[in-house]
Amino acid sequence: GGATGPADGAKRVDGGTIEYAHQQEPACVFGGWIEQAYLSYQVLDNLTSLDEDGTPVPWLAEEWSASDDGLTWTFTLKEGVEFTDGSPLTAEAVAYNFDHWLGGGNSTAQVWLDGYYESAEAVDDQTLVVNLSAPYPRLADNLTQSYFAIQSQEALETRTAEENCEAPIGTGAFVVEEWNRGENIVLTRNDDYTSWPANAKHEGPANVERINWRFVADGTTRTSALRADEVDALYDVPAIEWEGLDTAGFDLAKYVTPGRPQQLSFDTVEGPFVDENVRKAFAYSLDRETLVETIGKGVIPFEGNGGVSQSTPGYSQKAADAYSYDIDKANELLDTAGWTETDADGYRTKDGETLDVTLPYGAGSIINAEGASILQGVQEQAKEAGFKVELIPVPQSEFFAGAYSTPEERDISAGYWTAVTAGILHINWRQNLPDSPNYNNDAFYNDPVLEDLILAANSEADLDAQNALYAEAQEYIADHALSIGLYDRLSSLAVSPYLKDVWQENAQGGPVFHDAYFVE
Amino acid sequence: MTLQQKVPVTPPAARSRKNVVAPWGLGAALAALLFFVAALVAPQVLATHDPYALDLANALQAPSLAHWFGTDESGRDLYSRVVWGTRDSLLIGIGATAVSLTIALILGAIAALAGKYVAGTVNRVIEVLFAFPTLLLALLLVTVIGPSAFSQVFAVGVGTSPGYARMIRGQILSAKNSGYVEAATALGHSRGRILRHHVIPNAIRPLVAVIALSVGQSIVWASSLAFLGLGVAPPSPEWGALLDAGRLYITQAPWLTVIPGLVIVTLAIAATTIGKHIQASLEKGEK
Amino acid sequence: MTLTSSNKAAAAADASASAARPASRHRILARRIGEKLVGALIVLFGAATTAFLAQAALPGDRATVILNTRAGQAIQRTPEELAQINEQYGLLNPIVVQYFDYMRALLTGNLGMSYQQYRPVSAIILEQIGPTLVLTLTAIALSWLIMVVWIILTAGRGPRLSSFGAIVDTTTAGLPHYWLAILLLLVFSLSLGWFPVISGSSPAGLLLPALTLAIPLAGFMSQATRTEFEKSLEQPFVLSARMRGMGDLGVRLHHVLRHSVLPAVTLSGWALGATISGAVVVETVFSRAGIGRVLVTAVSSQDLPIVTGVVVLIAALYVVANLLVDVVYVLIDPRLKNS
Amino acid sequence: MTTLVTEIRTDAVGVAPTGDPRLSVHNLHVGFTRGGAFHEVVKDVSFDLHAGQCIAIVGESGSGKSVTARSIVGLTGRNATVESATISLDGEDLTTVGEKRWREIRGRRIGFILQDALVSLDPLRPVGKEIEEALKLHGWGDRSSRKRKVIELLDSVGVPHPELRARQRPDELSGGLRQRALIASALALDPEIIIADEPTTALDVTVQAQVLSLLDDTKSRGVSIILISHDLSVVAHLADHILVMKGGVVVESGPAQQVLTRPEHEYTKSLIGAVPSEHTRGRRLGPELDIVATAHPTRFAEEFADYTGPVLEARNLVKRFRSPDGSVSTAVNDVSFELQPGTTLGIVGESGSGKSTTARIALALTGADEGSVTLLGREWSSIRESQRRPLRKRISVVYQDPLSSFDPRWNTERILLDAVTDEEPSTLAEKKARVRELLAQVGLTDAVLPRFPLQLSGGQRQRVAIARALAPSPSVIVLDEAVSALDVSIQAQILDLLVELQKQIGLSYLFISHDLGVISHISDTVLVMKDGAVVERGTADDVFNRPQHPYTQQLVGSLPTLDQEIP
Ligand SMILES: Nc1ncnc2c1ncn2[C@@H]1O[C@H](COP(=O)(O)OP(=O)(O)OP(=O)(O)O)[C@@H](O)[C@H]1O
Ligand SMILES: Nc1ncnc2c1ncn2[C@@H]1O[C@H](COP(=O)(O)OP(=O)(O)OP(=O)(O)O)[C@@H](O)[C@H]1O
Ligand SMILES: [Mg+2]
Ligand SMILES: [Mg+2]
Repeated sequence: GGATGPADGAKRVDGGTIEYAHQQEPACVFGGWIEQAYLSYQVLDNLTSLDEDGTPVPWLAEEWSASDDGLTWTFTLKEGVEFTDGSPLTAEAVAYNFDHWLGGGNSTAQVWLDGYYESAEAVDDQTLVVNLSAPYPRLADNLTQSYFAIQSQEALETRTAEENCEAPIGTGAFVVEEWNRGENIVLTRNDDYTSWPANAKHEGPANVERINWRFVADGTTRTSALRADEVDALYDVPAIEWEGLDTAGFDLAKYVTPGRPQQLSFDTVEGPFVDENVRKAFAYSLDRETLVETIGKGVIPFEGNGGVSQSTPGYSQKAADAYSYDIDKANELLDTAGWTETDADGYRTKDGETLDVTLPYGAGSIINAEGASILQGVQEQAKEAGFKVELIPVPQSEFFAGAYSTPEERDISAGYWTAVTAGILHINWRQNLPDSPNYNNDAFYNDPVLEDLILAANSEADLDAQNALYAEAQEYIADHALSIGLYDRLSSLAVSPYLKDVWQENAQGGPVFHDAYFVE
Repeated sequence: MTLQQKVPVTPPAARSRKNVVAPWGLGAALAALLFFVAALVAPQVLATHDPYALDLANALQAPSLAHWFGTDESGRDLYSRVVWGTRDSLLIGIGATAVSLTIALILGAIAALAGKYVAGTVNRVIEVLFAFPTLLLALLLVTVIGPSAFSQVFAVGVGTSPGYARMIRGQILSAKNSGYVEAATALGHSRGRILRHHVIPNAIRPLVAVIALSVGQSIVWASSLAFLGLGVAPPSPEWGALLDAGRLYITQAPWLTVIPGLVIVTLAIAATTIGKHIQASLEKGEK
Repeated sequence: MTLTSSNKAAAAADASASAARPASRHRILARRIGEKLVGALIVLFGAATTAFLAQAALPGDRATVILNTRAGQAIQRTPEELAQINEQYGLLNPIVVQYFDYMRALLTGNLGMSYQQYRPVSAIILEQIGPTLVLTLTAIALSWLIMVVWIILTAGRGPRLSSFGAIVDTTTAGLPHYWLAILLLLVFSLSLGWFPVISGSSPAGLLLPALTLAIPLAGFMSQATRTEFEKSLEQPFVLSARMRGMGDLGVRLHHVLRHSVLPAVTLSGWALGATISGAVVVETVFSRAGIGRVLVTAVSSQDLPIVTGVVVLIAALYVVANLLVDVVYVLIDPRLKNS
Repeated sequence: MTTLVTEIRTDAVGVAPTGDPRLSVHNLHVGFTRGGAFHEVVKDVSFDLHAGQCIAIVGESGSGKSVTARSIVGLTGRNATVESATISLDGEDLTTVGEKRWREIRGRRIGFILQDALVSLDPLRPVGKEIEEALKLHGWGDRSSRKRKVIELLDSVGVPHPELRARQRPDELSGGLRQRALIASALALDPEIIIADEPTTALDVTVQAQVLSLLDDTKSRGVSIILISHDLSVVAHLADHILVMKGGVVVESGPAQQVLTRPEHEYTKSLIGAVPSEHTRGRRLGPELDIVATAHPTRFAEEFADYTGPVLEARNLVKRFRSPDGSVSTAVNDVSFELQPGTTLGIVGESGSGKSTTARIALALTGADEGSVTLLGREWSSIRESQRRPLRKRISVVYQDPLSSFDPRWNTERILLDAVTDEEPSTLAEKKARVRELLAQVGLTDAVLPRFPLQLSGGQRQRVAIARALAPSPSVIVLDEAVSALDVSIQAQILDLLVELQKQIGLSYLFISHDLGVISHISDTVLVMKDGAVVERGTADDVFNRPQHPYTQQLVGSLPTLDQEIP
């Protein structure tokens, strides 16, 4: 099936319902997971929005500035904005949201602000002051992520957790009409919408009346439904379907999420990877690029950088190019590291112990089917150098229950973390110390040098200087082979040619339906 | 001259014509089984390629002379993977059957032979477990012990056991109440001897057929778990895992899904057919 | 020779026999219903306990799971974070206390609150059970239709057709749901476009999922029915109907069918459970809402209240289905009323 | 209460039927293809049936009686081949008619009454429906007139309360009522021919008499009857003409009187001679047996050598059973008996009268609620099973259905070895020798040793069962319906064997049967049971010739006999 597209200058129709097929169904509309961010973007607005070029532009905040010491931020809010429960958007309400996030209302917002945030106060109805304990010049950039979306204070205070989970009250373009668990969420237009971001493609309430946000876990089913005209747009185009959809005339959009790419972090405190040479040998043993290109069908981009993805400001190409396939080097390094013997199956051994490394991964949640194929390729390639990689697909529940979270349990950890700045490095590489634990440090790598580098970058006000510092941190990670990149995480969309102006917001690549309209 | 003559009066035609398996059906089933056993014992002989070797240049090839079942997204030869996967799949099926029948035997025997209260309680336990759909029970167990080949074996084994426990209980009870047990009692044989010589052997005999049936069914259940992502770890070529992995490519490379499914179905049907045949011939010996 | 005297004697004996019946029949019935209800309660209680125990045995810290699932992350959690959750759901209480709390709540019909959705489990289940029941009941009805037609057409029609029929039975009975679902989807939705790809809860989308469940079930029931059917076909009362001038189809429909469906009726009670097993898979493949998908999600996110709720519900369905089966059984074979 | 006339009809003798036959069967050959091979089971059968005539076909099980009958209505079976036959009904050749025409003939022109009434009526439907079905199939009347007709029919075959009965299912009716309902459905459309295949097999003797007289009435209305039975005495008073079949062949055919009184064929003679009755007591039913029986000396045999009292003695046995609704029924009510050494005690009574329960108590397989049993003068019923076990070798049992009493996995040799006393003889070789000896005693050869129960014929199985019972050299054998499932001639052989064994080794039998003929043939003393109680006891001669209790009188009176001396 699938239409080749409408005639040029086709007539625009008002209203209508967008049938949208999304992959995963989160537990709540608002929360700390990207799947929730995609949904809350439709319903809630943020203070700032990220523009195409990576600069924050006004949204609920008309303007903002930081004090010279970088510790005090002042946001001026748009006037006349109302939450969909009728309560007005005030500085006080926004301040309440900040405290709400930090108090457990949003775990992701919390890790970003932790260590920097002091307090938020309303100076008057329209003016909000945020006090920081250390300078954080990219605060406005970070506030573009939907984890920092603003909800009605009244709703947060008076409604039940269930209500706020299922249908949070924001100022957004849509409101949650109903949620049929396991099937769909129906979002209806907020006819009184006034607070579109500065980078919106049109002004005024949404063009379409309704979004039927359906949950269709299977990629093939989503694609086929699009071809059969059962849906107008879908999220996460399987790589294998990309070309076909393109030829059939569908509009495809691909967004490489900034932040941490899909990468492998080595366990630096326990097991063979404590030895830097072994880490490097592993990196050299892989032909990551060919692997990703083949399985990703040229759609999934290869990513050599273990720190941040290529779409992240301050990305270091040098770090990305640090290792390429070189089996001789790999063998040499392993010999140096003392893994000189080889057993009957071709695996290296040292003192009778096999070079056995464990690679657990969140199957179906963190790593999708294509990612799993790539990991199998990694396993097979590393075998050539004599690594025995044990792949352990961990189901979501076990993974979330903290299985394989300790150095004893794993040697390599795979995963990503979306962000809008290289500030993600701070979350991933801050030291894990007894009095300030950092369980997000997957390499268990406690290095004050690296941490200081990142902290300096975080607080550096000059953009170029900051990027240089971030790049330095990435190169540090590459030099010590703490983590190597595999591929970039994508947010991709396929849209019917009869649906126009669907775009991907620039913070996380989620679909924006506010501007979308149908043509005949 | 009778009060009531008890000549067996069923017309000859009613001497039941059992559902016999057509001979060619049985032949095909045996041939399939032979192949699978060969693949279990000596996969290297049957396989044409290394089941794990990547061949990135030849990814997603349709079935051809070079690759009988085609290749997957990494260029691995599907036929060879199916052959090598036989071991995992079959062992899971056999293992699950062993677990299932062991549990079923213990529960069934207690429910049939123990004292009134113990038997009653165990019988209730069987009933409760039987109220769980097989997959649900298996799902619960896999979550508890984490997905692996072992947990598949265990979960499927436990999941399918209540049905067999019921069956075994019935079997033992009917042996226990049979004429030959009464005859042995009348001959003055001891309880233990009767149990050993008559009840247990006669109750266990039909299990031969059940084993075959159960191996086939267990593989299907295990692959269902694999399909839900709760199976053995890839890149193991276990059939359920193959099928699950192929699903992403179903429109472009349907063979990746259809062929492993076909293999599972073939084995299940072959096992069932053979099981039925054994059952039929056992019954023929008894009726 | 006179018939009268002995007739009278026989009549008297018959009359006394039938007069004795109704009273004792009611007593038997009351007793049997009582036994069934007690049995049903035990099954429910056992199922609830098993579900609780299974979940209690789940690995990992439950508070961590709850937090991580909410956030979509797999990390360790700080003690403060955990304390809050533990407090809220009473996760640190001794297991016995948790069990009694759970059972007490269950008795009042309260299945608890979902960890992930912040909603009462009963609401979630009520919302999802509808589509699943529609699916499974349609599937069972379809399987009966397929089975009856297939049996009437092929059973007892000479060795060749019969054994062909039997082979088809075995084959279809062995088809795994997921595979059949994928094939049906591939052929009828993706290639031919006759049915929607995403079934949702539309009536048009019901057929393929229902067929997926119905075909193996029909095969399974046919196996049992076929044996009975062919046995019944050769029973003297069938011959006797033929001797009265009844034709083949008449005999099959009026006499033989009724006798041969009893095993299939038994299977139908069990089939409700089996189709729910299948629904777990089918709902996923056809993107249908329903209890199966809720269950898979809940199991993978360790949402204990939902899992136990679903288990109790399925056990309840099983109990109800089996009570129904008992009723249908007696309707089909009234002899069982007295036995 | 009058008794059924039992003499052989004389009116048919020499009366040659005149006119064209209604039904004419010539050179009927029927065969079946089984497992690829062709077996001819009916060979060249011919007869003519005239209006108002009754032809009886008699013969042993498997002789082809039913197949012959079924061929007449074209329902021989799927894999049957009917060859070179002329079957014509009032001149219409039935061998060539199509299925549609057959359906018109069946039920309307030819009514068929099948063997067993319980299974010949659909057990799930009310009998009224079954009768109505016959009417409906042939387009008779409308709904309400059919309903009326059903009641009329039931009434005409002597069913009391026909309105009530029409609504009941077969399992709610007694055997006699069922059989009558079945007859009513066959008579529904007034067919000119009735084929009755063993119409009385499942009936108690009194009911059997009623059914036969019902058929007699029908015949006198001009209906032609083909009556099939394995029992000569049943057909004796109804048949005008008798065909005797053996192995698919009619070995003798002639007017009833002639066949019954002056049988020509050996087989007919043996068939008549094999029927046990009061008159045959103390005489062999078949040819002389060539067996030598010896009781094997065992420790126990010696221990009891001096004992001379009754071998088995029951005093005031009572057994109650609780039915599902909680009510209690008394299966055995105050039963006492003594079994003297070397004699046979027969227990006779209707189904459900408590015979088997009494036997099980005697065997101590069931405990009595009251009363006690002594075996060879020792306490038997009141002791623990473990104490009883050694004594069990003194008492054996043979059941009606030997097949179910054999472990299907064991061959004859193993079955018998298992029964041979453990302590002596001790070596396997000795035991095997003893097994052979036992086989010889029951007239079997070693050829049966490797065979499994299923591979034995009915008679062989019962002999093996007797051999097993003999194995421990018991003093008493309890035989519960031990010959009831057997054909007359095989029954005769087994009865002869039992008598011979008793003669040679002085066994005592507790012989249970519902068959008066058998009981009167073999018993020295007889108990008659009804509803759990003993209504009459005495010597066989007294009980059968001078019954005191009305029930016994009714039984003895209803007994159809050939009533003659065998030449
Ligand atoms: N449908 C059939 N297929 C194969 N053999 C058959 C079939 N029906 C009858 N026979 C065989 O034909 C022979 C005659 O059977 P028939 O039923 O006529 O015996 P019968 O004289 O009526 O015996 P009984 O007294 O036991 O009813 C038997 O050997 C029987 O096994
Ligand atoms: N185990 C039992 N439980 C309940 N009732 C029983 C049991 N055994 C026998 N009865 C009842 O006791 C009565 C006598 O049965 P029994 O078997 O002794 O009769 P029978 O004279 O041998 O009859 P038949 O000729 O049919 O074998 C019957 O009403 C029977 O239903
Ligand atoms: Mg017959
Ligand atoms: Mg009896």
